[in-house]
Amino acid sequence: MNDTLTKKDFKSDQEVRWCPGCGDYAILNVVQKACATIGKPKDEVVFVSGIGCSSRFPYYMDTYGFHTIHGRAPAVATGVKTANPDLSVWVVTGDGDALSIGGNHLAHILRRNLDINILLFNNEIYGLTKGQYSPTSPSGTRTKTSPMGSVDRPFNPISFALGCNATFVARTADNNLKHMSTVLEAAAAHKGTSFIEIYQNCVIFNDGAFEDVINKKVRDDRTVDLEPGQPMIYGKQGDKGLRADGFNMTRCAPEEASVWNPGARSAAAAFTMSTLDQEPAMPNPIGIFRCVEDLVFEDEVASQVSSAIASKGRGSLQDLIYAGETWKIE
Amino acid sequence: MNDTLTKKDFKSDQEVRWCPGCGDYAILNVVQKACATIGKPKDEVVFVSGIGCSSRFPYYMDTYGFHTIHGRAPAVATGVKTANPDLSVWVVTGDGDALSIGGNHLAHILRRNLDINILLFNNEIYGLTKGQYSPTSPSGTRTKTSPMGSVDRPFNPISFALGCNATFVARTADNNLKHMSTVLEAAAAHKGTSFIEIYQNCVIFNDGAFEDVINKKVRDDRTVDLEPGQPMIYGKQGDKGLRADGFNMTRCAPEEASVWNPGARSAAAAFTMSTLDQEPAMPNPIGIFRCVEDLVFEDEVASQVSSAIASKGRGSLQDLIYAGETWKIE
Amino acid sequence: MTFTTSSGELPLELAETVVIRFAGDSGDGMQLTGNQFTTASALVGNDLATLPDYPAEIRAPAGTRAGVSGFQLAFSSKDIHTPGDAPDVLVAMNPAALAVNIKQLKPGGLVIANTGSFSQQDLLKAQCETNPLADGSLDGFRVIEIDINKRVKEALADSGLSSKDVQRCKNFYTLGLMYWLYSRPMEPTQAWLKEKFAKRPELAEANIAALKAGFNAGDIHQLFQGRYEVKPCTDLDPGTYRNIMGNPALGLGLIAGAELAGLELVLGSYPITPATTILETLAGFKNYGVTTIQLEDEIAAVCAAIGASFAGKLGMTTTSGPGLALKGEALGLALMTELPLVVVNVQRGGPSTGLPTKTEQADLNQAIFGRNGESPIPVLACATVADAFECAIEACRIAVEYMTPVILLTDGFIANGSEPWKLPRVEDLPRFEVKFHTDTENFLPYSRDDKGARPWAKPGTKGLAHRIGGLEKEHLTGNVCYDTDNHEFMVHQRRDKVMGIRDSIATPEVKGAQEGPVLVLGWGSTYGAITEACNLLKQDGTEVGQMHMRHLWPMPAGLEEIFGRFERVLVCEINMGQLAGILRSQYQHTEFVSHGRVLGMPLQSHEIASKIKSLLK
Amino acid sequence: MTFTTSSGELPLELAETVVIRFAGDSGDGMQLTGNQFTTASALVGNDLATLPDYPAEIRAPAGTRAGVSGFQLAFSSKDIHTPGDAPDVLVAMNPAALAVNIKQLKPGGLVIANTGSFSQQDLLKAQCETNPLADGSLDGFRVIEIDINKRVKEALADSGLSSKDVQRCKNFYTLGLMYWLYSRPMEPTQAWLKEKFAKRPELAEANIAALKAGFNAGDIHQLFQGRYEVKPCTDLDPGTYRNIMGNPALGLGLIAGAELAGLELVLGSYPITPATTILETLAGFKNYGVTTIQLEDEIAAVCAAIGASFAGKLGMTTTSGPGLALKGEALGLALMTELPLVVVNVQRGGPSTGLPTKTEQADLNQAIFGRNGESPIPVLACATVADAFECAIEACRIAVEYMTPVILLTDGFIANGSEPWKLPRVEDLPRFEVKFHTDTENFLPYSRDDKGARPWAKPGTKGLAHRIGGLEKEHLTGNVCYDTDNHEFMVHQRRDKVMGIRDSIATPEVKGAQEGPVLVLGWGSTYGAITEACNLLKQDGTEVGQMHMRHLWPMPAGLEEIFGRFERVLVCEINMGQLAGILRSQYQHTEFVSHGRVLGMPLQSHEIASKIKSLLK
Ligand SMILES: Cc1ncc(C[n+]2csc(CCOP(=O)(O)OP(=O)(O)O)c2C)c(N)n1
Ligand SMILES: Cc1ncc(C[n+]2csc(CCOP(=O)(O)OP(=O)(O)O)c2C)c(N)n1
Ligand code: SF4
Ligand code: SF4
Ligand SMILES: [Mg+2]
Ligand SMILES: [Mg+2]
Repeated sequence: MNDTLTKKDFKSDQEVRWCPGCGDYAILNVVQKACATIGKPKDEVVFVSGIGCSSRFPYYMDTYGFHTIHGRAPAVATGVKTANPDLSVWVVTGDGDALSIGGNHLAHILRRNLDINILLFNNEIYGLTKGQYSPTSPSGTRTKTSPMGSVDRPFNPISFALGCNATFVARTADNNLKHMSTVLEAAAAHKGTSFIEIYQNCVIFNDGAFEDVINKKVRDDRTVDLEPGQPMIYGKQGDKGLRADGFNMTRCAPEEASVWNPGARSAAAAFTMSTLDQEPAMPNPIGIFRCVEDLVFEDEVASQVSSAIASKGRGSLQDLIYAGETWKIE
Repeated sequence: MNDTLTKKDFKSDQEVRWCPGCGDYAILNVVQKACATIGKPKDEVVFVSGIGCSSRFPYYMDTYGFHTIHGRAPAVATGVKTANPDLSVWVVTGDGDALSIGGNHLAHILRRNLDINILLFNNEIYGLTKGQYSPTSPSGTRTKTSPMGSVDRPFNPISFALGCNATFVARTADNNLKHMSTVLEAAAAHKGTSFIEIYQNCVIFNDGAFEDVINKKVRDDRTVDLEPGQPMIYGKQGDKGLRADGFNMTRCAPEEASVWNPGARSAAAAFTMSTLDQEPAMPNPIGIFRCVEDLVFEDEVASQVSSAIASKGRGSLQDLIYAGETWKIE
Repeated sequence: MTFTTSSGELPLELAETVVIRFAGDSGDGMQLTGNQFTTASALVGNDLATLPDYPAEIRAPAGTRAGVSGFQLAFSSKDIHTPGDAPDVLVAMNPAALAVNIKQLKPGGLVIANTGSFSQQDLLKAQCETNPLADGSLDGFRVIEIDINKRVKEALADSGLSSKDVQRCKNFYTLGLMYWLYSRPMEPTQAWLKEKFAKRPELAEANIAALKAGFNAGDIHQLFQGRYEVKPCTDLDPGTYRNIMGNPALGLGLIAGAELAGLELVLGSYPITPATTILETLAGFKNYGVTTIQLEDEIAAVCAAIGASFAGKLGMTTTSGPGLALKGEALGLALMTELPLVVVNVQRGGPSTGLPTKTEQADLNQAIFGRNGESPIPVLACATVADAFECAIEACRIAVEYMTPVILLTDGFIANGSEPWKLPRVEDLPRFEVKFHTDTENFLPYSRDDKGARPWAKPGTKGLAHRIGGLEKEHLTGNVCYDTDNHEFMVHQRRDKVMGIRDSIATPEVKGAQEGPVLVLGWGSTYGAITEACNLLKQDGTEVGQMHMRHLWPMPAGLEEIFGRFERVLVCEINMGQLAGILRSQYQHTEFVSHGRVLGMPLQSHEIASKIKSLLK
Repeated sequence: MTFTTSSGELPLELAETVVIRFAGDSGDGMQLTGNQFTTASALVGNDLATLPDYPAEIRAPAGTRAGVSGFQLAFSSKDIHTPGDAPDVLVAMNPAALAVNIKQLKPGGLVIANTGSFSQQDLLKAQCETNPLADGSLDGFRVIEIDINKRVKEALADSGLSSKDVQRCKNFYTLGLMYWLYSRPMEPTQAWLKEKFAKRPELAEANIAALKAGFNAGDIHQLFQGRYEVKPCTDLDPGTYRNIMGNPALGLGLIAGAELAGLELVLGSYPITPATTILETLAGFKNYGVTTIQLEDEIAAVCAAIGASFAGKLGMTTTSGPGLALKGEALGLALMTELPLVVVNVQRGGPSTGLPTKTEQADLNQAIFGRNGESPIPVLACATVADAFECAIEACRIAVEYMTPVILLTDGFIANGSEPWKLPRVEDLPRFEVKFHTDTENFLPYSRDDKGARPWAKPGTKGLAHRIGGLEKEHLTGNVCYDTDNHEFMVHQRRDKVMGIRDSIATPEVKGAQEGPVLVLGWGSTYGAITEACNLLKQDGTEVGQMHMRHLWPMPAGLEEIFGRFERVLVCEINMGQLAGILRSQYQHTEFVSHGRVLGMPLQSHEIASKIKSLLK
């Protein structure tokens, strides 16, 4: 812990070039603050991103940064972290970058469970290419490439991550700075891949996409915060609860609410919560869906290397070349 | 229905080139039989595959066939089906083809819900490249590329498909021909993407991978068949049941077993079943995890085209070119 | 077309060609302003050419240099071919716009500066240490200062709009002023505004009021020494015209190409700058039987297109450089399975992500060579906006007549540039109707017709069930075949088929001198700049030969003979000499000199002209 | 090394070079048999070269032509360079093996046929209408018929093994026979069997018994006119040798390269034939600090390698043609971010999936040109199995000294072929230790040293936090920069850096004639065939020049001068003339003649020799 770090330490000298009003600004702010709180020296922190408005993020962090190519940030980050497990590695990506072109790399980093934090800025649109529907856009979204409405059924990023057996899965929103901080810190504390969906507003191409859920006026009633070890209670007055009932989730009085446990071995409960937003009468869960420990890829890789060295001895060039059946010609 | 079709009609003149004893033979047999039963004329059937032992499948079917490139079969099939929705389109793929290089295309075809049947031959190994661990190989699998054991956590194909909001998800095994037929016919009857994981034995590189679950001697006790509308009862004597209990699944007496409903709007129950195999005391579910109706991609695409034609009239070359603000120079 | 003006007393000068650059913040609507001026000029009957230039960010912070968006257009009473090497007039909405663009302005050119956005803070945002309007840095230019912010505010005082909305009308005030200065009609813009803001008539009104205010601002007009008229261009061929940008023109060509093949079109695509607008164009033409699928990535896009072609439609895909890189493997599948496929690559600045909104021609090598194995694919490139339409049709023709993937190259300059397009007569368009194979007698999927094309038998056809794939195919049967002689035979068959396309294409025409010291050769969007350069030389009394290549692979017959008539060939391209390199390997007896620049911009005619001159010495 | 034999009475002839091809079912263990014969021959001290040839299917149905697996080897008392154009001896375990391979056998060559597998049913499976042993189709060859099935059964009658297991020993019976015929020692194979079947000693016993039975089958031996001895090769340089295949040799070179750079190695890879065994090799060397990651696809593999290099290790990736096609976009990222990266491409038959288990050299164009934008990447190729080790080190050197991705080409023939490798002395290996940048004073991520390389500052280094990416970089600072002049400047910087590599490489040596009518030029695995061809001509009294290129991009200095000494240059490659095309574009004053074959096999020396002769006429 380096308690002298402040948010300012994580601000790079580069001019931030998002549109005025873009939700990305708020996220940048919170991440910079969270990094200071987490306290890892900034020279040991790496931000890796793909391509998209959101993926410009690393330029604005005064850490090591890699703005890679579209969709491939998880793969590059896998290389970074495996090569040097001591680094704190963050991936910043968009709904297009992560779930369209990059869906496979995201899926695989989640199953491999490297100790990396992934921030998915979900604005339900391709921002940088000027507003086409994305894999998270609701069916029927009208954009220039879908003038009569999109016909694709969207991904739910949380369900997707759980389907990949991700060990840490959470959701937060760009207008809920305190919540975002809490979630980010929990993610950083988690050993394994942390996947965080952040509802992010694109003022230019998809303004207000999440308003009906996260607007400060309605959010208490329209969202339920999944807090580890807490009963699932929500509502402005804390007057509503959620209870697991067989395969179903039902609304109930706050006293009867089930206690949320993101640490169950099976991701089934978390998955159930992830599909809740399909039910109009139900709140949209935010917070921590899942948080379990499992094998961490880079640790296993490193331990195989060190146990090979321990058992066979560190190889030398001489051993390498002069091995197997050799013979001499004189 | 063409009731004169027989299995032989679907046999091509090409020599089958799998290893003697490979599970692929059994699947080929059942698929040929199922095609005859389904009764779609063979000239209206297309098999599309990627690369792998399993992906040689189309050559052996006397239908139209396309042996494409590694991992891309779902994308090619999307083009085929969108271009001609009248065709019956099948994708044959392996665990490497579908879930390693092709994971993203698989995920997207599942969310788009084209009316295509996908058969994933899961042998938990890369067969054609001579036996490297695959994304479904259990952690610790020793192969030539993982001499000290693989360190990746595997995908569960069923969980993955459900995470992508697939509308039909099922599992069967190469040694259970009757079960496979039933599942295949249900898949063909389903309107939307049908995803079927088939446990398939690779005698050469991963012999017996599923023996402990599907061997005829143990399978009654080690698997539970998810049959729509039936209670979840299993065991040689039909003496065991499964019951949903809050977020958990518990074993119970057969009388108390929950009735399996693959048609629930939320995929949560199906997902719960998909994670059951993590519990040593629990049976491994086979059968139909999910079967729900939803928007079908190619139908929506076609209906937009026809409604555009209906509302604007079928465009002509003259209209196309001489549109917008024009002027004459004389 | 009539218009009134309150400043009739100022002299009306005739001008031949004028080049204006509008520049402001990404949020200032400069592209829109430029496009309106373009439309108005087209309707006046001028020839014109445009060059939009915007940043890779959507809306970088207001007032910064990174956020500057520009739009240059040339309009003329003569036949012109480029948006001009350097603007005559720069309209700068703020200091950043001025700072970024001033170096391109012609010596003695006119600067119209919006002083309303030149506050100390504005200067700071633009990283200007001193005020360029005051520090002498504009010496050598004519500068007209107008506080447009204030003017609009005054003009719309009674509009009832918020002051933010009022300031949004700045660009129409400016447009009005420029309409006055260059004697353009306001009606088309008024009509356009009414349609655009049909649901918010108060905004239409306000913008129209701003437009008129600019047009009628007599006191400002006095600052100018006069106004100009640019007469209709009479050099243009008679016919019906329409103003169009390159990507839409190309999109229309794809639709036409499919129609002329008697097929429906399936476009599989993934958005990428600057290709996206082709997908967007086609998505709007569903009533032409057009299907567009926006896929999860470029690989899926080309694969879906291949699947569609297999199923009997005309599969297409559109992309830009990095996307083409991703499609390489699948293109190999298309050529091995010998299915028709049209691949459009809109080149942008590279390598890697490079300069996404800038133009370049550096994907030629990739298009011709960028796949594993011996994998010949025909490549063509369009020279102008209008040519994009024709080339799209030509690409479709080659694809279906030869059962092959085809790559059509265009670039960011053509994609977003616009020009008057002389509309072709439908009956003059080539027809190449596809006949699907239906004969079940002795069906051999890899037999060949006289062009070397294999039969196209689509699924659903009775009795023709067959299987194709990416493994080497046996001659005639198409079965998987590892035989070595068959492999070599098939490699030759595929090569010969593609080389045979040369029999269906004409030798390009040489313009100007038919022999002599220099032939100037280009491909793609350099056409305009090279043409202007040759015109410049001609005015100086020097005539060189000029040739432009549409078909880059295979190269047309007859080039050897043409090259033989010149001492050397100057190859002009927006890259480091890619075509020059390929030509050298094909025509060893010719001396090729490369003029390659990679500035993210079209080539400049005067630069080409002096390069030619240097070769003539 | 001693051995006994029961057939001492037969004449023992001396042979110089013998070429044997073993052929049987994929399940018959032909690769294993071939490899054992190879090891035994290596230990005898012969020079040797091998050519495995197996189908793309794992184990196609027994007895079919599709299932035939072959292994050819040449062993010699002379210095040899190829596995031979045509075998002297064909061992055919069944009719399919005979049918597939007979056309390559030398006229008058020896066929050893296992009649035990020539039943009517076997013939049917092999699609033989008549029995080739009886129908006269083997006229012109010497045929020895042995019922190996029966022989093994007899030999192992008391082994207690199932008859299936007994039949699995057929190949060792055959091997024993061949050991006898060519006077090889059995001990190494016996030792190998004991180790391999340590857990099932009864199988080791049975196989050894079969081996000995073949070796001692006196009655069969009588069928031969004699047996042969191939003396140790004395042409080989003195030194320590080991027999090795190309892919393992290359893998060792990668490990050595990283070590010589003072770095640890991270290989990101995805299995693909014929590259997989490099990944498999490296996975076995974890105690050298080697990290291998098997990723989800080729794109992830190269991206992980790039990430590893960014983090300060030496990132590498291995693949074959279709995989390289997929990596194109990411290679652009590596070159834009100027990170070291070694990319190994093991070429196979293309295009598309093509002929996965056959060899070809048709990815050269792709390696040099297959990316968007101006994207120069150095390319080199190894000539032999032993050279694979050296080239891997050289690729590492270039990558770290110039901060650049490097593509190393090899092919299926080198990958799976083996030869005696003269082991280098560790102290003779080049060292190019990397010094990471640590100085925080004025750190400029895109400044350059005298080689044009930028500083490598790895994450974790205090005070050097910086950001890189695929957008165009500003000179020195590395900030994102859309400035046009900077773009052109950087394009030139990247080009000049790569072209500058030529200062660190030697001009290739010309062997044989130093001037004259023909220089024979090759690259990659054609080295052996070209060398043999030149030797053949020399025996005929004709000497031509021979040159082999390791560095294909940039090309070394001095070639112009060399080419100038010859009337023409014959370029031999397993493709349709790719290097010839590139050379033509680089050296316009030289006449290049292309000898390109694409048979999925190494070039044949006699064919090259006659091509040279035709040029000498
Ligand atoms: C290979 C490739 N394909 C396509 C693109 C174009 N592209 C850039 S960003 C983007 C989508 C961005 O969407 P998202 O990830 O949601 O980010 P946002 O801009 O919304 O933050 C696309 C399609 C590209 N840069 N590279
Ligand atoms: C682009 C590309 N990368 C890699 C390969 C090599 N390859 C062929 S099949 C395969 C994996 C096959 O595994 P799976 O899909 O499980 O099929 P199986 O052989 O087990 O049926 C791989 C890696 C390839 N053909 N193409
Ligand atoms: S386009 Fe949207 S997501 Fe991109 S910077 Fe602007 S507001 Fe943000
Ligand atoms: S390698 Fe395995 S999967 Fe492939 S054909 Fe043989 S047994 Fe079947
Ligand atoms: Mg987005
Ligand atoms: Mg498999």
